[in-house]
Amino acid sequence: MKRYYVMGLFSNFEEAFSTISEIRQHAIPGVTVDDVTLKSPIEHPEIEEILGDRGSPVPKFSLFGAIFGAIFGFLFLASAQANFLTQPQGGKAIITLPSNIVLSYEMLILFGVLSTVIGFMINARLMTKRHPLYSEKVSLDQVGVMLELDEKNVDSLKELFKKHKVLEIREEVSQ
Amino acid sequence: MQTKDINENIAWAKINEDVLRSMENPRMGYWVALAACVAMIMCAVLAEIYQYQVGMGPSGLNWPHMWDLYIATFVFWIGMSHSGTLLSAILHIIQADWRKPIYRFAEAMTLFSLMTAGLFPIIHLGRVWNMYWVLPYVSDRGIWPNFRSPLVWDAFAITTYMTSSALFLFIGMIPDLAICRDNARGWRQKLYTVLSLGWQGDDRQWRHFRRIYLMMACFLIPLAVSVHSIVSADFAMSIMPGWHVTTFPPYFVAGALYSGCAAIITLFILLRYFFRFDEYMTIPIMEKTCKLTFAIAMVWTYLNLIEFAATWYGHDPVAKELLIQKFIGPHAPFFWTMLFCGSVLPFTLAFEKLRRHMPTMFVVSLFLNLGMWLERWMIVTPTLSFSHQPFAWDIMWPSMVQWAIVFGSFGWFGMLFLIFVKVFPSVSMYEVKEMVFHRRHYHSDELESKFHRRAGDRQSDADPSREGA
Amino acid sequence: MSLKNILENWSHYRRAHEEGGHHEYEHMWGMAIDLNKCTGCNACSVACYAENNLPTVGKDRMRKGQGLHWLRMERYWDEPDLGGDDKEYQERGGSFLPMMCQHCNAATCEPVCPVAATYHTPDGLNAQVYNRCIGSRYCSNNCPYRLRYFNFYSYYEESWPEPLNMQLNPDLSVRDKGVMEKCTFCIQRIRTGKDAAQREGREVKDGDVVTACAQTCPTEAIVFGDLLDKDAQVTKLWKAQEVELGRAKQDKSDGELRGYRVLEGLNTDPCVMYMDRVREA
Amino acid sequence: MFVSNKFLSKRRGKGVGQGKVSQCLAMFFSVLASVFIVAAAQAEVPNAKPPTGTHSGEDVPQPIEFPHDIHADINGINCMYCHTYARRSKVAGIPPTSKCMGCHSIIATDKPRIKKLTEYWENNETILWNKVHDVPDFVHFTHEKHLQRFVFKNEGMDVANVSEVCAFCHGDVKKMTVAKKVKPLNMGFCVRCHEANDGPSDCWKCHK
Repeated sequence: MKRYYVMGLFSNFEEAFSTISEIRQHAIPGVTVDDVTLKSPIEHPEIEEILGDRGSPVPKFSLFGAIFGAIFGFLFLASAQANFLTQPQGGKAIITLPSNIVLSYEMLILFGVLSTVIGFMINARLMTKRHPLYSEKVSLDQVGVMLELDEKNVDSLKELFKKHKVLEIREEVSQ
Repeated sequence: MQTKDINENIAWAKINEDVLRSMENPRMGYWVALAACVAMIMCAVLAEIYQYQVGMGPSGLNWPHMWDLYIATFVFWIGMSHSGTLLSAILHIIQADWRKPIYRFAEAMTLFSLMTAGLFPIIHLGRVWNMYWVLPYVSDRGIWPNFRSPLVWDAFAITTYMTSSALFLFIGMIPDLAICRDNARGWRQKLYTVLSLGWQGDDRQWRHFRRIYLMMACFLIPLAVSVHSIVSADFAMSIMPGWHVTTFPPYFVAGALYSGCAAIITLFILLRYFFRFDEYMTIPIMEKTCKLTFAIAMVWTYLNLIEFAATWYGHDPVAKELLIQKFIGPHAPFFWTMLFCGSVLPFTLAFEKLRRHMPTMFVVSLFLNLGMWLERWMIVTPTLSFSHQPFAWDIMWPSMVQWAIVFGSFGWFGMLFLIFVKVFPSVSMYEVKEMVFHRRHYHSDELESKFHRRAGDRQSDADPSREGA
Repeated sequence: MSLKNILENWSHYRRAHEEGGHHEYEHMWGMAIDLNKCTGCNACSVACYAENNLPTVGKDRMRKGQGLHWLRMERYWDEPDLGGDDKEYQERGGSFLPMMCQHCNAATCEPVCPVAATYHTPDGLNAQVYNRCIGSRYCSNNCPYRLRYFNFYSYYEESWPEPLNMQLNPDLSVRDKGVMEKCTFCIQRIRTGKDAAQREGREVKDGDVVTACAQTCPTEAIVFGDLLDKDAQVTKLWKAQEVELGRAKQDKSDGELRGYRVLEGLNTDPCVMYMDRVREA
Repeated sequence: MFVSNKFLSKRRGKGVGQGKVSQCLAMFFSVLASVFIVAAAQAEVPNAKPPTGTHSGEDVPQPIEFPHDIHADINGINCMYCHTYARRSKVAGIPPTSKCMGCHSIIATDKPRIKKLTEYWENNETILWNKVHDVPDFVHFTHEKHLQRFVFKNEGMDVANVSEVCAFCHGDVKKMTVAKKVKPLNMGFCVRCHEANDGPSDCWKCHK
């Protein structure tokens, strides 16, 4: 089935905001707010009030990475120390807790950070090709509202865009 | 009248334009500066090659001065790196939006001073070619580094900090790299296309971006504190008088933030002047940075005094003797200069007139950093000169080899920074946009007069002489 | 292997160093130095140079403080008991303190080495593995006695030009630049002594091992031996002076007792006992 | 460098002076680069690197190609007949020429190698054998202790079969003509064997 991608570029955030609000109120039957992608030059946390809480699993990655780092760090250090053939040192213990706590803490943070970054890359779909509808104006000062929808809804969507003073409409058909 | 803060109605296109302009092909002055930096590095490289071939002897080290400028400068650069994290991460968490125009170069400074600092423990090794023995790698010889040694902690901490702060800088720069990608061509376009990782400003991307940025900030603050505590452990974990000091971890962290903030002021003024970032790096932001620096300077002073007092009342004869030697011994001129630069000079930051005068601030910030460098030297060397065994009391002055390497480290930092400002946007474009957006939309005039103007602004409205530099 | 080590060692890792830490010592080599007998002749130092392949660095470097003298003769001219400004006391000579590595049981140099080049042997020695050292010099900084020396240059060509290299001790490596080194209580002699005893199928007995300094001392001020051996001369001396390992402070109330260890208060628990010089006040 | 015209801003006409400055700068950078390369090339230091080279199977030329296979394998002579010191000393020892002549004044005197040997003997010359199994100077290795542990105090090990023990480190010398170094003889090699046989793990047992 053919899918249509339509993107409208708005000059400011309020217009894009009210457009999405209308979509949410089912201004166009068959188009829900879940189909909407907002493209903006800056971060708009407010939009989640309309788009709905889509959540972010990135903190889970952080938690996992941190726990893994701490446990792995401690076990790695402890086994390295236990395997170290020349043990006796200044009357100190073989597996010394103070130093291992310090080093496990560093490992906790290192793995936490790495895991967070990996989680971000995966979840934000980075390192993929840009959408063909991407406009360079989004990185400047315009706000894009992109929808993925059926052919029958395209025209009514464009109407809606125009009602909210859209500056430019781009579309793309994919298989 | 209030000195101009960021213009809330500034056109966003102008923000892009101004920042991208700073990355244009450099002028001759830039190349001359770069050449000067490279020349400084060459001094260090030649000195290091000489030292590598002949041994540690030419650096003027002797028994019992096994460490000197190398470790002092190492601590200095590590300290320098802490301000980027402070400005960026802490101010991000407490939602102070004035960080936004100035955090990028501060973070770059963090990374580059870490890259400089990381060189010193390597340079100071007697057998550099075996330095990888410090790393915990599996070898069939069944031997590992000694995890009890604070030097190994250093290796772990610096690696972690360097990785994390590089990622923090990079992640925060992705939306800006996308802007660069959209505006550049040639090799720059290729570079930014790769680096921006296909950023397109989707709500999905922004949503995760917000979370990761917060998470990384949360990771970086304890990391920064732990890194400098670990560096202080190099000294505090020993039993030497003047090193074995319980207050060293907070003292080092305070000193680190202090020298870092002073360096931020220096670079702030330089960038503001050379890139004409007057509209972004505004006087009110400068003032806030100065106030912060002043506060930290006072914390540092307090910890300094408490250290002296603790030594004095602790009544350990060796530590006390060392303290007296610091006050009146051969290192006294440096010691008093350090106290003057570190504790007296920051009072200039408390005066509004001086605070707003860029040339003064430039000079003051350089002196603050001189004081902080001297502080590190005064931690490392007097202890080596005067410790438990009176037979081993000796004074040493660093040789040209050491000076050349320390000198070159500034060139190395300068070179990295110069390259950075021409390849990457040194002001965060998207966050300045956010800042003006939020100020325009969510701050009523009333609130603004409450939070973003200083007390007494209204009365002085008629007085144009209070316009800042 | 590693799991076994973790589980095995965990239970008794916390035992204090005075009990021998977490491992049983085979020997505990120690010294007793009688300062009454020491004349400050420096023969011990010379013997050490000859035995341990120590390079002579030349006047200039020595003055700079780059010399390597594992056993140094410290001279003090200002004993407070004698009155600092008294002209007379100089005529009676200064006091001498032969300082070699104190082989602390709780050595401060050991935990700070990043590559574990310095460690405690089962003989109670504080050993330095030269070819593992990377020259971070942290150990020297953390030694309160300042008894660790660093090879600031490569000395082997200048110090032992042909044919002097033939006098080098083959049982000990010649250290190159960038390596920390220190007194080892002539560990090569200990090794030879132990090997000989093993060959003959007996325990090491007192007098089997003598360090170069103890051997050379014309007044026999230096006594070397195994502190775990009840019959050793050194053990008897320690006992007579009521100095024992694992005690931070010796009882000084008895005026007859002259034994002390340098900087005892730091609780480094050194294995070298000095006996105070007795002089007429 | 940037697409929009604003960012393209070509600098108007380069002055003559500016050209000279950039030439000077180019000169400066290239001089620096060459200095760096020359200096870096100088940075090779003697004794800076730990010994590598395992000489795996490498031939070490000897004054006389001594056939270990004929002596040890075909004629079944015990290793310690010639390498006498192995049982009581650090070094295994190379036999003196007199020991060779003890047999070879009678046996196989017509062979070219033996003629060469006789020549050395008659001219009172030392045969300068080259060391094959050489460990670095900082290693303390005693043949005595290893032979005690694995031969004399090892139940079930017949002294006649000592070559099996020798082969741990020297390879199967019985099958070689001139001895080759076939085992790495690095620290890992030693440590693995010490671990397997409960050898000492104290650094100073082997280092000096």
